[in-house]
Amino acid sequence: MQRIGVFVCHCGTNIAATVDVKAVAEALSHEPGVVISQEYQYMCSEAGQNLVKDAIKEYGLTGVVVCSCSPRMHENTFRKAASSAGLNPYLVEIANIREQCSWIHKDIATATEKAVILGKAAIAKVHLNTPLTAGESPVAKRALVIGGGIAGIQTALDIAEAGFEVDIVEKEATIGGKMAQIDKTFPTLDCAACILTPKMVEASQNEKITIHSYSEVSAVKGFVGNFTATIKKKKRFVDETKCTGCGLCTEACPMKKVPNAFNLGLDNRSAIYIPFAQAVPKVATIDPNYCLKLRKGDVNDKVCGKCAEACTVGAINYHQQDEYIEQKYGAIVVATGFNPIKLDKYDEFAYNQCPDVVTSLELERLMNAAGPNGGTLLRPSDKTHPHKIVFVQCVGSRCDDSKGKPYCSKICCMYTAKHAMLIREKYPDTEVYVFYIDVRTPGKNFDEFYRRAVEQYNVHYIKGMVGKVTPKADGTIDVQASDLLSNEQLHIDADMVVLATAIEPDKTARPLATMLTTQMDTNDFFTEAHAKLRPVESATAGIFLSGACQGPKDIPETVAQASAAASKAIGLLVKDSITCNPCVAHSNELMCNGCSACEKVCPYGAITYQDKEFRMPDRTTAIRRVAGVNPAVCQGCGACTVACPSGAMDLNGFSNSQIMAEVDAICK
Amino acid sequence: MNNNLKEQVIRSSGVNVLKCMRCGKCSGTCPSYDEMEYHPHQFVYMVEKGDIETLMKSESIYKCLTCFACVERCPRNVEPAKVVEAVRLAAIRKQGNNHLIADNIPEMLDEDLPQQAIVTAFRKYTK
Amino acid sequence: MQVNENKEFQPLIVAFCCNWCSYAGADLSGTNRLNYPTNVKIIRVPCSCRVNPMFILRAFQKGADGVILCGCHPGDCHYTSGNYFTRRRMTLLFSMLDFLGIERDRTRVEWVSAAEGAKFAATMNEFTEAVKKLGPNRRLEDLRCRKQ
Amino acid sequence: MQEAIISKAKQLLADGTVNRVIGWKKGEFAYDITPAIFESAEEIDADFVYDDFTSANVSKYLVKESKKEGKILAFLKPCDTYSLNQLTKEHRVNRENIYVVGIPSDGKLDAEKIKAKGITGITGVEKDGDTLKINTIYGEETMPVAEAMSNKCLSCKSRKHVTYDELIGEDGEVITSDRFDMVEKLENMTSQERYDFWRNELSKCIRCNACRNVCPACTCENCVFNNPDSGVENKAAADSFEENMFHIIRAFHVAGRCTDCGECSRVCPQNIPLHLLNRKFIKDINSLYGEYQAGADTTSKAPLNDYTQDDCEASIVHERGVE
Repeated sequence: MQRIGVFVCHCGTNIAATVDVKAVAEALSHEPGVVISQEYQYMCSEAGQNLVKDAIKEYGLTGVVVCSCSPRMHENTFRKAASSAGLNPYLVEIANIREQCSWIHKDIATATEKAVILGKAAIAKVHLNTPLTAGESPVAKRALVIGGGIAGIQTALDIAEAGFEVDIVEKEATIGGKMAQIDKTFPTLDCAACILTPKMVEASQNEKITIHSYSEVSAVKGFVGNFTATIKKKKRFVDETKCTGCGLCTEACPMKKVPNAFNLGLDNRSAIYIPFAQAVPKVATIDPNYCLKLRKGDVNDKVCGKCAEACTVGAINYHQQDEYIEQKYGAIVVATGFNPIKLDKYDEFAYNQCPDVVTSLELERLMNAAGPNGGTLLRPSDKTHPHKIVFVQCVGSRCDDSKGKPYCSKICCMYTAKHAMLIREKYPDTEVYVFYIDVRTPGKNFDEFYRRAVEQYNVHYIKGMVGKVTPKADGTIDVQASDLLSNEQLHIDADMVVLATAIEPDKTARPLATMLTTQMDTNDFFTEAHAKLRPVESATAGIFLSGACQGPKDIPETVAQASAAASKAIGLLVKDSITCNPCVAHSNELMCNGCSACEKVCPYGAITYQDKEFRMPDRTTAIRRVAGVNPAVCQGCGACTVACPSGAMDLNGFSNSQIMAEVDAICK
Repeated sequence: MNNNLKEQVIRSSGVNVLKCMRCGKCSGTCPSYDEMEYHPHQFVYMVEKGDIETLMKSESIYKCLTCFACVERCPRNVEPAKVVEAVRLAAIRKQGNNHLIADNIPEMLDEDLPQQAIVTAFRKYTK
Repeated sequence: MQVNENKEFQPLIVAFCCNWCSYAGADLSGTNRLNYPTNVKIIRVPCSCRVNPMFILRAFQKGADGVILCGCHPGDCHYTSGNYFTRRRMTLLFSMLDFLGIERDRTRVEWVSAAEGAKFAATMNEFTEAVKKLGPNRRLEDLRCRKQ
Repeated sequence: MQEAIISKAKQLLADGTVNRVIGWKKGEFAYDITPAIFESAEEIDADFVYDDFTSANVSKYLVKESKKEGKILAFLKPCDTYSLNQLTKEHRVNRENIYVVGIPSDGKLDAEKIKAKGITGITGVEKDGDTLKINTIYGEETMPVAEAMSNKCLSCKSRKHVTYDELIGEDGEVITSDRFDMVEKLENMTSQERYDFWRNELSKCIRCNACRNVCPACTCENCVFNNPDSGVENKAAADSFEENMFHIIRAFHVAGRCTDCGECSRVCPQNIPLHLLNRKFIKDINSLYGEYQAGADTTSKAPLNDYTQDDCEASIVHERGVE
């Protein structure tokens, strides 16, 4: 038999002025199971709490109903009080008679009547409450960072700094990402390599950080604090532990006509390569699509083998295979970054027809000292100095068509101003035109930077869009555009055209999101748990977001988010175990159909199936597929309980029968 | 400002002028730009403002080649050429003349010719 | 509920509110002292997607005259996607009730954020008025549950 | 057709492909054909029937049968294959244990419709073009085939088998049907008219549960209406609300999963047009969330377990034309 205590709070006059609290306490004292019904000035005060505690002990209460302010206010207070008096905290229910009764109603009679009904509903519910225990789940003290760009590096460094092991998984042969390809950074114009490469070295030298370059995450299982990831180390045909990065092999390699991916194909490299001088790890990799030996298919053939001959440490291994590593992690940070979109669909900009029409990232390489021209800006077609350069903004950004992206890529306005300024600084004889729709420069020192380009460097900013780019026989490029402010159509004979290409999330992001059961928007950017208040967490516990995988970002924003993601991950890793919310779903295996409806609506991937043997009513045994909920992953939304046709899924703390009881009590 | 005309133009063109982000790519791409008093982007903007009569009076509506370059390249799918065509239609309707002579149609037909081009040509030149 | 000719009909309205947005929104309208009728009784659920159509039918069975379901705005769900499922489920359920000849205005879904105390109160006022106009729920009630 | 099916059944039993066959046998009368399991050629020769009255969809029986030892052979009409596919998708049957032979169906007859013409003592029927010859103990009668066709076949949606291991005869196509006409007619009534229509229909309900028991989507291990903890358990129709509640919940539970096989209405002893409730959901789903045919495949997400960010709001119901 239930023994329920009811405690009605006056909240000074907050409740008592509009609700006759004595009458409420009196009315509720006649409800079934109620053994004591009291009212008091301030239930949340120490004296008030003691009233509850004493009653629990004295009457041996099995349930407590507090008629007071919103449960969002003091539910925890009363749960703790109950707990300290030896009653399971989840046997406490709150009837909200302040925010949802006394404060909104004026008539004492009707407000009191409503307060009694709310109290009855809480009593009806508490009859069905069951003691719940918050489970604990251990935390693996290791973090996985997916992506080794500036976002991943910064996150890894911060986590390692806090004393935790971190693994970086990078799909390319070196970490560094897009920032390594950038020449200078806005708005300070310092060299990207000068600030990035020390961080790369720091990461490689940090004992807590393990870098898996040329690797991919191939599977992730588990849940917060307890993920298991499988990392595929792709075969690079070079033993990482032996290679010293001396570069003798790259010189020896006879196959020198491989498009250099690091320089975006603007020059060539050898089939065995180190992406760039400061690569981390500085280890050679053989590109099997170009290597004369590997391309043949039979490595035992006596073809070439020059790199193995040149290597003084015997690091070359033509027989190397993909390697799989399985590792446990407590937290995962996604930092998969971005790429410029493909421009195949934009015929009007002649990107595929004319080598002198380049993307902004290609321009970075063309201007970089380690780039194809050693830092001198030359036209890719004839290696002459360009005297007139046209920049086109918003190529593929802010589009509402099938070709481009609907969002603003955010970084283009600033890097174009940077490019324009750098060119005017280095080559004052070069005229620079920028066609823009809007110049967007929110950010510290950003607008000042753009104004300097106009005022100090005399860059011609023209409001209007380029309509057509036509390469001409004399090697120049006709740029046809509108100047909206002077209301005329312009034709500019340019030597080079630079397209501020929209950026999009890396292609690896979507399969990864599926693996991690995190959510993505329609543009394949990862969705944060809350747009305003939880911007670096994914909705899936234990998965954090860093950098441009969550949305277009410049370097300072990326680094800020990287550190924020790191601190969230650290906050998780410092715990030995995490307390789980006990109000989670559970499946009644006897009723479960195994139909997978619940699994399909679970936003957290908390539901899994297994085949279990059951004794059937006719005394035979049968194998049935039944759902199980992982309480550490479930967040207790209840979507599954409604998707379940048989009613096998139910939610602790908000069970079907509890809510029905409330409905009944209110409608009685 | 003539709301009736504006509605008519918007309805007959099927264009949502509010999608325009004023980038001017249509005008940047237009081969008849210099012939036109009002340019493609202005058509869109003026229709949005409801200033249709000015456009109807302008020669510009007959200068558009209906080459659809602006439709092809508009990043916002606004389709300015359809707006121009709709204004042209509004002007022709107002003149109360029916330039379509049914008897002439069969000769003009050609499998490869887009139907819109025939209709446009009639509206423009048969007077 | 008996309709007394001397007294205005007072409908019974059950409001299911999700804990994170709408329940907080209801609290806010209380904090701001924004009045709405006592007819409305709120039941707290973790997410609007916890509301089983059976709860709504049960409320009607037991004598509720209107049922309103409040959740976070689409896209703002605390559990990221719960209210999207709610939206589909309730659209279909309400459409079915309409198909069976149950008055449409007895059911409603409204998205109320934790900041929209004023919207919560306004919605409840409006909804109560609409249900009041319809009169008592006769078409979907269980006569055995009627108050004597 | 019956000969071809029988010989196929015997062949597959003989070569060991299957150890059981689910088919049909005669009941009390010539027209009440009932599903049955056969384990030998002798049993098949004795009882197996496939004729114009063979309507019953056997896919639901496979929930239990496919979990038993050995493979079972099932003969499925096009509409039945949708049910089986849906059950496969929901992991309710073990598809590997089922050998499906798709059989064509040109529409089944409804004995009630024949009897309504005053024709009784039916011993057999024969289709002759558009005319139906009916043998009765009182002699031969005729009537147009179309008038004897069962309702579910009159609004047939597909003659295509969506899953099979083997086919007898040619496969058909998905066809356009007028199956939503009646739903639309009801939608265009006033709220009061709809209420009156359904009160009239649903008040006939005797809560025999036949609709639930025959429904291939209703295969729950423990139905909510049998579960004392569900809060909706009830056995008999005691009040107008009971029938409403039962049929609304049942329709909602199968929404997005109902293949529109029409069995619920076929078996209803009170002739309540229960399929209209399911079709209303199907029609709504098609118009609000895009065309969806449950059972057409085994991979797509059911509409109620799916969403898009720009789904319509529930208020769309309030904005619709007729009140």
